Amino acid sequence: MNTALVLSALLFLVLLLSVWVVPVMGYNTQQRYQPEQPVPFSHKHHVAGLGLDCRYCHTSVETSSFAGIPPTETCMTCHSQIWTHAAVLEPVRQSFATGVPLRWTEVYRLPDYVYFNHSIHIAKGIGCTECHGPIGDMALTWKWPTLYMSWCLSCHRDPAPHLRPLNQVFNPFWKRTPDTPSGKLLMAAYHIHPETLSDCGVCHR
Amino acid sequence: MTVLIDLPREAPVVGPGVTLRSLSEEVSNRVLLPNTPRWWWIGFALGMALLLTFVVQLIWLFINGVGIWGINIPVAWGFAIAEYVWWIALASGGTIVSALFFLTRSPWRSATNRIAETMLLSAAPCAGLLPIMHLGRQGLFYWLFPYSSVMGVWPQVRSPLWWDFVCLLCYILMSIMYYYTGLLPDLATVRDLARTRWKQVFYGVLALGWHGSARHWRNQQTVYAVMSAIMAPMVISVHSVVGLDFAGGITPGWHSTQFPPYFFFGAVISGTALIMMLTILVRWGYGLEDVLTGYHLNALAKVMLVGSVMLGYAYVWEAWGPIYGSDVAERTQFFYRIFGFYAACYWGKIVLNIVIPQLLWLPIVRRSEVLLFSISAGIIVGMWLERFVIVIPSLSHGYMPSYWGVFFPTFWDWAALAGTIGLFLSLFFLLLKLVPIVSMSEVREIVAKERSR
Amino acid sequence: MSIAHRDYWRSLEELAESPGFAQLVEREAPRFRDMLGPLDRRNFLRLMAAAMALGGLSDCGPEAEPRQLLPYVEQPPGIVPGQARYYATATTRSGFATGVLIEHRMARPVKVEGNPDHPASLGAASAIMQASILELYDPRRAQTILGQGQIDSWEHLITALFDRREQLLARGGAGLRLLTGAVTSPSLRAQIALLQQQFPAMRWHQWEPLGRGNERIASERMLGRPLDRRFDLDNADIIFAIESDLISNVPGWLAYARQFAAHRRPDETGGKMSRIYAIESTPTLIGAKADHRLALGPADLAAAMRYLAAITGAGPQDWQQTPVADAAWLRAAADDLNQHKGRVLVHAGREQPVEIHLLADAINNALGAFGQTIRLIEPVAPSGSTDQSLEALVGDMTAGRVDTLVMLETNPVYDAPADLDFTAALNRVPLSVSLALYADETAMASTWLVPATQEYEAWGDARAFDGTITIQQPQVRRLYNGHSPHELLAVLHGNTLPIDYQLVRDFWQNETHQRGIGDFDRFWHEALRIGIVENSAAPTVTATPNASALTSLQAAEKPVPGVQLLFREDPLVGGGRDVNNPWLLETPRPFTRLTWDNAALIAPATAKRLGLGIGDVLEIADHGRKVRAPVFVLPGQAADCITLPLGFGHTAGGLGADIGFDAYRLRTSAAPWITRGATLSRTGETYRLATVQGHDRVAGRDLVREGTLTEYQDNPDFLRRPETDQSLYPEYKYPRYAWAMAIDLNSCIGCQSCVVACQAENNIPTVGKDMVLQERIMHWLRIDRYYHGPVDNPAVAFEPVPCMHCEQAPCEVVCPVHATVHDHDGLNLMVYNRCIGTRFCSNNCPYKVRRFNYFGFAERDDRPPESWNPEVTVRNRGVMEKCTYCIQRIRHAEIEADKQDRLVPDGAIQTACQQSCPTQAIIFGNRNDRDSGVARRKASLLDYTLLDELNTRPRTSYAALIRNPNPKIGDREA
Amino acid sequence: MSQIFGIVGVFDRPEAVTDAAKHLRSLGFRAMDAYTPYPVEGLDQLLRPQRRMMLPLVMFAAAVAGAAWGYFIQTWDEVLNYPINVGGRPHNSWPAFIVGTFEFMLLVTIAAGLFGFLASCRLPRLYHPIFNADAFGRASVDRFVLCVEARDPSFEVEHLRRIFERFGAERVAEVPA
Repeated sequence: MNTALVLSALLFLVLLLSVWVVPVMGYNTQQRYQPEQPVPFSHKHHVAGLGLDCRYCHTSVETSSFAGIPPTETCMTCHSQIWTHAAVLEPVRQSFATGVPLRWTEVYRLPDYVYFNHSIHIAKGIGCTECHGPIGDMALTWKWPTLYMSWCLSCHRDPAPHLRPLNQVFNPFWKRTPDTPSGKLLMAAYHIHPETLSDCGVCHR
Repeated sequence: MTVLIDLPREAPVVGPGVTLRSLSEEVSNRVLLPNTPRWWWIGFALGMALLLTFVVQLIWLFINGVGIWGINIPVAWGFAIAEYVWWIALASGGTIVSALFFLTRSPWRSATNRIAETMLLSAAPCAGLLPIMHLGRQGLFYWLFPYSSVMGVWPQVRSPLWWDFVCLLCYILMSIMYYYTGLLPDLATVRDLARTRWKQVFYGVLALGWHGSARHWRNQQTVYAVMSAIMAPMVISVHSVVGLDFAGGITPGWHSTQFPPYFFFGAVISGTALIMMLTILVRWGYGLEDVLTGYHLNALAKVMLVGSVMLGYAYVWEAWGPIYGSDVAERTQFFYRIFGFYAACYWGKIVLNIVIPQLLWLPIVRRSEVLLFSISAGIIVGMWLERFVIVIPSLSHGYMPSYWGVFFPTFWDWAALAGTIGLFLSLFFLLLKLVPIVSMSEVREIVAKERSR
Repeated sequence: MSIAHRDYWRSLEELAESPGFAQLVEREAPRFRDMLGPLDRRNFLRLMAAAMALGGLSDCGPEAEPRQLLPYVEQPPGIVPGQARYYATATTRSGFATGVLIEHRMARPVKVEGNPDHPASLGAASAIMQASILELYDPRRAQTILGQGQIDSWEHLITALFDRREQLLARGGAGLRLLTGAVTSPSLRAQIALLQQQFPAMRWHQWEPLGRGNERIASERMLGRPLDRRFDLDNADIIFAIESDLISNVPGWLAYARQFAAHRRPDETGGKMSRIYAIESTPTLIGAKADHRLALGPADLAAAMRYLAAITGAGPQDWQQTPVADAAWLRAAADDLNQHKGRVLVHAGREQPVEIHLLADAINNALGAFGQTIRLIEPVAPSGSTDQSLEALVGDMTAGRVDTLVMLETNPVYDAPADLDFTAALNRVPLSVSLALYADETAMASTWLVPATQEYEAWGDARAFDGTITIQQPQVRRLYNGHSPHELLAVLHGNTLPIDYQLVRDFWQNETHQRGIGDFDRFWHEALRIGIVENSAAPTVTATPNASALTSLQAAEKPVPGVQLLFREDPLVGGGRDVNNPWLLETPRPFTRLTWDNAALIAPATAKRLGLGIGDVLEIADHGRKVRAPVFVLPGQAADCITLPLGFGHTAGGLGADIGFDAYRLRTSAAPWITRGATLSRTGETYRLATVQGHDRVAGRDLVREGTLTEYQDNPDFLRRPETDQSLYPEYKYPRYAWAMAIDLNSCIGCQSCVVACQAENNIPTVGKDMVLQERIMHWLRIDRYYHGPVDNPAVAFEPVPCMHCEQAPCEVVCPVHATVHDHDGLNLMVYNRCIGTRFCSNNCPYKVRRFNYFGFAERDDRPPESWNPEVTVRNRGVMEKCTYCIQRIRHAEIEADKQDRLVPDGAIQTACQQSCPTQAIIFGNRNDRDSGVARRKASLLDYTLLDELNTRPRTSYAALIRNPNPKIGDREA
Repeated sequence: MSQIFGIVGVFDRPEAVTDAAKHLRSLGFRAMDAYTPYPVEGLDQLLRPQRRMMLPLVMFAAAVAGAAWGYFIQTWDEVLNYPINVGGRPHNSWPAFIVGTFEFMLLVTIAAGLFGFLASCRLPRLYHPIFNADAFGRASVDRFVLCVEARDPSFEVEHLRRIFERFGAERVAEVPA
């Protein structure tokens, strides 16, 4: 075979790989990132097991940009009664006794120039699991999406498939059923203007 | 350096004593023989010294950012851009000589085109680096490439800057390919004349096994012709687009439809001027008086003269527009340009680019290497001033009187200028040592013709 | 920040000692630390990236090192993370309170807004008020108690004071002196009264370097007793301003400015406009707005006033005989005044001599202004008798009759009259305690320095210009363990553990008890919530003006040849009180556009005569006291008058030390506002003054459209240009919102409040003098000042210039990476994180509203991280930035509205500049909404856009400047 | 005798080579090639009359492809993928796309030219038996070499040697394979 042609073909291949393959490699996407936490808190146990509602701990998710990390006292409302001597909960009791906050490690980290607002997503029928993945089944919280801008855009350009009835937003096990209203309908009902959602200023200020 | 070259009416393109062998050996030996002339070492050392300042300047720039330069608001573009335009003009000069005059089948071009292209390849990197250096966040320049990033955002292709980026990129790549296509047979010659092992290997690899068979020649000729036919419009487009960088803006002093040709004229004159200087240098340094004859210098001088006249035409329009037009901002801008803080630069460019080159009407001037060399040098300075006048005064006197301001170059501005010059010299002298500086295969044809006459 | 990189370039030895160096290390250390941190592969790559200055690369790609989240242990009720909360309090200047609301983010104060319920603010906030938030965080504030210059403790101070107290009690307080500024705080006054009881022989002195003494004396002579005035500009058809600070400095000027502007908008008043006459020696804001203005030296000014008094029948008729300059002008003005009896106001600035104030009052009286445009109230800050003056104190100190001096937040060593030589006197006082915010001159010279609490750190109370009381509540735990004046006084009372909360609350408990308000808790919480004590405004009193007051005037003094020095307050540093505030130092002065310095202001003619140019350093000597000052040639300045702005040239304190020259050194107690016979000598040196305006005139461009009221009434669209906005491009539709801004040139008084408000809201860094000189100032909003007409008395136009948010924006088209683009509301977005810094957008912006981070200005800025506004990105090096119409506020409002499925109502979004503007010159809103404020403004025939010939379709438009000249006076500029 | 690649005749004038080649073709020789220091007019047509030049066509095709690619990239960017309102300009601002299109076209054309040229010359190929001809060293300087390869059916050393000498070859040599 002709050397010149082979060389040019190789050149092309390298370019394609560097653009389309390298960025989606796990090292770059950091998906399944699962840091150590002071307390091995399990959403699986609390949500799937006990059936707690997200808002029981993440109180400001409907009202504020920030969903809210529960204060120690929230943990203690139950754990002053049950598992009062469990070793894993020692840090919680410590914190409550000493008044020193727990130090959780952030799993979903957005850059400082990205302004994400939980409340509006909730209000427009975006379920928690749309971004947090199978959070209800996570023994230890791990990062589900790539959090790439292209990932955000995929939904901001075409929200319809990701919408659900408002009463299902906090249901981590929700599945679309034949009788759920179509995305188009919901979009109309929520007065969502998809064309405006990919404006840069929606997230970057 | 001979003071006055005797130039008979129908001067030969090559000197009488030149044979195929003498030509090949004379040229190849510059590359092959171990002994390097002192003037080369001096030139190369100078280049490296300046290159060092460039490196220092780059490091300081990366540590502190573009704030180290004198630029500000309103004058957000300074030396970096002016010099970018300057370098790209010099570079395009190379292509003009080698491609444009190949199409016109001008015999004198054969001997000088390698110098022209070598000059082009040494100047292009300077032109390429400056716009990147001048970015606020240099590391992100790759966002200009049209590739699908994880951000899902692409370049904004309406921007003249993007056009410019694409042009520059294509231009450099294309120039390298064009250069190489022409160089291949000569590399083969050097390979065959090489005596030491590593040189045989080195040039053997570069020559890709060229063996001058009839078919090789035919393909090479065809491709080279077509390439030239492409490079000619390319070089015109490159400099027109550089012109659009400014004409595309609405800033008074920039927003002018004549910029594309204006800038091209600039490229012609400044490029030729630099080739002239280098030709004289090589001619003298390598003693190639009978290959690079007075005939060549004479031809280059005429091109320079034409360029100067065309440029003068552009200057007239540059002045006529604002004066005749009704735009207050344009007019204040122009009068600021010729009488204001930077007036000296304006008049400097007029004298160096238009007035002095008129001397070239006189044959006697065209035959004196000294005069040609100094006029060319003057033109190159003059062109630098022209770029400066286009970029800086225009910005400093914009639409908003409340935001008129001036730009003072800092030490680091000058360091950038010296540095790019250093880069150019180092590259040029390096290539001078590595590649045959005259296109042997083409000159052979001429020698053959001369002989058959 | 500024200091730091000013020192940066000095010689290394000097560098090592300089405080700047410490800050430098402080600032740079973190960078190096994370470089030296554990170099795992990723960090190493990022480090290399940094080393190669591939700035921004580290922003994208793999995550940076993990961040920690710290929840509360017990969440305080009502605090919702991510939402803002507002708390009311007040800031005071020379005693007078202005109500503010402080915005808190995650329990951190980040922004000051005016309190709409407070009479002195009405929602507006001056530049100084806006900047006070930075004072709160200023790391250069005094932080430790110094005893004899050694670091010492609060306990030691208390013991020291107690020992002294024993002796004092023994001698009934003889030798104990208290020095304060003007005090309006009821609780503090009560404490002082209590102290007076304990120590009968104690004496309380008050010293305000920029006090309104002349005004007070005048009203004593005119009205029998010292009374404060409140002005009712709604009734004033004619305002005659004698170098008046009515809309720039008088207590309550924000409120007056609003009233003032309300009568200068012909569109909204139905074609009526007040008319302003101004005569002044040095330009004032009201002078700039005046329809007729004369620049007169003090002597001419006095003559003019006598002439005016005579014509208006306020003074002896023979005064008409003495010839005056501009007689015709004055006569016309006088006729105008006479025709509007009862609806005029003559107002003289505090710097005017008693004589002028008397004349002004006489004219007011003759024209029936009292009771109409002037209301009288009992003084809000009564200043004691003459033996409570500073002179008396200094006298006693030098005589050795003072052994204990307590100074509360006053700085006499710096600002006392030069002839008193306070410093020498202070050295003779064995025990002097200075409660000070900064380690200023006085604090360093006294035996004890006690760091004071900033106003947002402690409990207190204060009264506004109309007597309204505000109870100040702390906004944050004390940052630098300061102490409030209440606490220090309480120590003298014998209280060893004073707590400001207790002191203030107890005072009000028993106050309400006496006032017979039953439910104290309700009262207390309500007062704190709304920020004022309800109906605590002082009642108006009546006093019959003494018509014969003028007879006491001696003959007019002859004008003396030679230059005279006028001492005036610098408009932004409050006589030195605020000189440590980088925002205020970097804010351009309205007329000179000068930053980071003060300069001797000289009229062009005088400058020519003396052969002086801008930047020439002048040595001014008076009674053997010398000052070297750079010259600034100021159009509109009266001939032979040199204005010396007070408040600069500190030798100690914070950032302000060593900036500018100290004009107090020439100021005497005898003549606090003017000196004659000073000698000037050129030093031959020159000094670089950092001004920010390139050119003073519009240079033929159509930037300021101006006309007269009559023209407007005759032909309402006389300023309109034939519509030119055709375009090749298909129109973009903005169906939902079309955010737009309207700026009224008639209302803008050039006070610079909006500039600082914008800086505070949008995390705009200060750059320092050297960068201003390099024309790299970062303000997103600037107020251009244009002159036209004769240079010795030009007409002035103030033009605020934010981003125009052009619909066909030139900047966007030239950006190669989509870093600045439009959104569907028509906002011109600037996406910092996409910007690679080509700067073409700035080159292509005809309005030059874009700013570039040539260095990492924000990271050099040495304010603590928590003081930034978390809703706005802090820009890093190498990115472009510009006005965003406060997009963070827009998005917040839009999100809240979307949650309720409704459109954002008009007025729900106020940009920072709009909110702070005292005159409502700036209005922002949805252009699509027909009856929104902005749509109505834009409907006006006066509405125009800048450089519309470029067809950029700006969203920001301007209302043309309309003046209301007196037809009998030839128009100053044709 | 051992394997040989062919036999070369070394001439000092281009005309000689041309004549020799013409004669050899008339004798029916096909497997031959000429190596010259500079292109000799018509030599290639003489040696391979039937061969046609594809390169210009290739480059033209490349130009069309390049232009299409260039314009598509820009349309994809501004119109299809992420249409943004940039300064009120229409999404498909085709006049602004022309420059990019033009440059892409030229780049692809030239690249196609270079690679096509190398391909059609069977380059890079660092070894070729003709290099073994000791006289070949001057073929790239000042001599004109004609080589008849051994694979030609009617290849016969002595016969060819005589023909070369008749046409004035200054040297005739065998080229080892």
